[in-house]
Amino acid sequence: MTEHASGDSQSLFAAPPQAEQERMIEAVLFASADPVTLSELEQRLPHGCDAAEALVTLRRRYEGRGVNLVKVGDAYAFRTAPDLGHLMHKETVETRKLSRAAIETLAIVAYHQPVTRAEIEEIRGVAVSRGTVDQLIELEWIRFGRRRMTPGRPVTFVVTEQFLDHFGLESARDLPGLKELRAAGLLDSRPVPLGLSGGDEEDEASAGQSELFED
Amino acid sequence: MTEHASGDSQSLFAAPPQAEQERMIEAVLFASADPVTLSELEQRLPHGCDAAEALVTLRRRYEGRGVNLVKVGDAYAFRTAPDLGHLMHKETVETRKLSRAAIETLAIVAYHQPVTRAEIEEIRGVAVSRGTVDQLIELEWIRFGRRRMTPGRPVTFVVTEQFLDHFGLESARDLPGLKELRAAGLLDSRPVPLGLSGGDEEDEASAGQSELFED
Amino acid sequence: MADDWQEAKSTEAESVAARLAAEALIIDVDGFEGPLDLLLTLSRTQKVDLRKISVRELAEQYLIFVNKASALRIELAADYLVMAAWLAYLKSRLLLPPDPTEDGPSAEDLAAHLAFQLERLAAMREAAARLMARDQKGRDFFARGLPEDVTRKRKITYGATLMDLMQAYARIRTRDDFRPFVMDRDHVYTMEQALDRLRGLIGYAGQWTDLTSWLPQGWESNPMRRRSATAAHFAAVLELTKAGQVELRQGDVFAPLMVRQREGGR
Repeated sequence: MTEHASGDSQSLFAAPPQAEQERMIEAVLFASADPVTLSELEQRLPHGCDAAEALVTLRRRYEGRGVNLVKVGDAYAFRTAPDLGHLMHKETVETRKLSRAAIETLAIVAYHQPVTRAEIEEIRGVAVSRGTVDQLIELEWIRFGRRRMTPGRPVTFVVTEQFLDHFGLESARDLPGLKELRAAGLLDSRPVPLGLSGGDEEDEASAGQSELFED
Repeated sequence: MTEHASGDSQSLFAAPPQAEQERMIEAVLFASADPVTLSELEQRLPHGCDAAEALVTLRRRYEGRGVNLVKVGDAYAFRTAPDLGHLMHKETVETRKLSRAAIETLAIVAYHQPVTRAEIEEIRGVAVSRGTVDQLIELEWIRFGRRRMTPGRPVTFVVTEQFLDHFGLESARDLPGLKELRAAGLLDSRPVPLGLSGGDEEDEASAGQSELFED
Repeated sequence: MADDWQEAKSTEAESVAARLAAEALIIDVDGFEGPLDLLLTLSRTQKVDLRKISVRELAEQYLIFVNKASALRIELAADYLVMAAWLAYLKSRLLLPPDPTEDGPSAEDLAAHLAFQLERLAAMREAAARLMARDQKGRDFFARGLPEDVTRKRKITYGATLMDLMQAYARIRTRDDFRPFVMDRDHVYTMEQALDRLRGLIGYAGQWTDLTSWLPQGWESNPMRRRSATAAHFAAVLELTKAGQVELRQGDVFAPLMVRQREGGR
């Protein structure tokens, strides 16, 4: 009974009708260049709004249009339809060319996350230069994740929301070919047989990427 | 990337259908940083498009929505519906960099928590002004922790949930250690002006978090 | 006989082909990102599914490559040589019948793991290519070009990034790294210092004098200081000899260095 009290003052005014909620979300998302999280949306909308529901209808409304409503992690944003990219060369930002090492490292982090530096090196068979990791952190495509609970407690890397946003992914689960790779056992972390060169240490018993994608 | 091939080949023969033209204009206006004039639109659209006509229908389509297609001088742009302007307040928050003293103090709290003011001063080698600590508390990035069970029972500082949230950390333990900072190239070898040095009374006695990060 | 000849000819042709392939690879040696990358490229010449690859054959190809590189005097990085040594070992173990008394993974396990590593690397390459081929923001699709700021309600928040935080911490901690470095200089006697000092002293060296007797006070006993001062003075004396101001003499290897002012030297 008492819990209602706090909400009462606002709920004197009923939540706006569904169509109005849609308009509001449309306006907020349109105005922002970055994805807006669901919780932020709800903070900005009047009390009592159900942003999640309005988002569903809004998303459907923009299907097939020149601008689409996309989901990025827990956030939402309007983006131009990918097939119209050719009209936009004026807006194209010349991005720094990534080295092959950087691209591969990025892919390994994305597909194997959370992943330690030693594991990245094990997969690529060469040392990962600090510049490479630096560059990916600077681009805000990868960040530090939880420490691995193994000897040395190595730090791990995971991909960010900005990464998802940049590559138009709703979540890391939607990475291309992820299912097939996992089915083929290529995302397992197999223990290195003793006596094998290369892999330094600390890469046993990794909890593994799977926990992120499983459920 | 791939789909537009069909659009291109179409443009060799006939202008895209009206609905497609609308999509294109929608995308161009959305992505452009400035209002786009009619002639500019026509240059960017495939040959044979009637931008003026498509604009009329597009404008009608957005009537009453959260964003409207408006004419600015002789150019066109999407703008938030005037009645929803109040939702846009949050977009205008100005972010300033923290002062060097504040960021250093924050870093010491994060890495050494729980840490007393005297310990912070020892590590930084300079007095910590009241304003600095107050600012960090006001930002809700640090808060008072348990009192230290030493003479004087000094109060300690720890970082908050909001801090973890802001910096995208799951726990303060996930902060990279010195070794990793060095590997990431963050321990640059720029000497610090003399006179700032904090004497050699290292504070290793503090049972803080530091041992976690020391290599 | 004919069969033998036939066989010899075909293996010769094979080895020629292998050699040519190896040479082509060597030209490209800078293009490889480490031994695993090279192995992956080599494995492509087997034209089989990576799961069916012959690790023995692959080891052979790799060793040919490394030999070729050394014959052409191309310096390979150490990890290529480590891999070569390991593959030679693996190859020999694959040829021998398994030793039941030996602990640890069998040669087949090791070979299987190598094949797995190659397959995984190839898979990640492909995944990376597919990732980069996706529609990308700022290239294929676009964010709002004109984020709106309608009412300018100024609210100041203070922001900092994780980078700022880590850099700040790094800055504080490196301060400590630098102090000992400055202290180290206490034990370093520079050649400039020695030169200055000797210029003032050579006037007194009419006789042959042992260089070590010229070391400054406080620099003779502590071994670190002594070494540094000796080196500095030796270098300074060479400098002065070159300038024709002193003469230098040493009776034997490791014998004391004798110094004397040169007659008529300026």
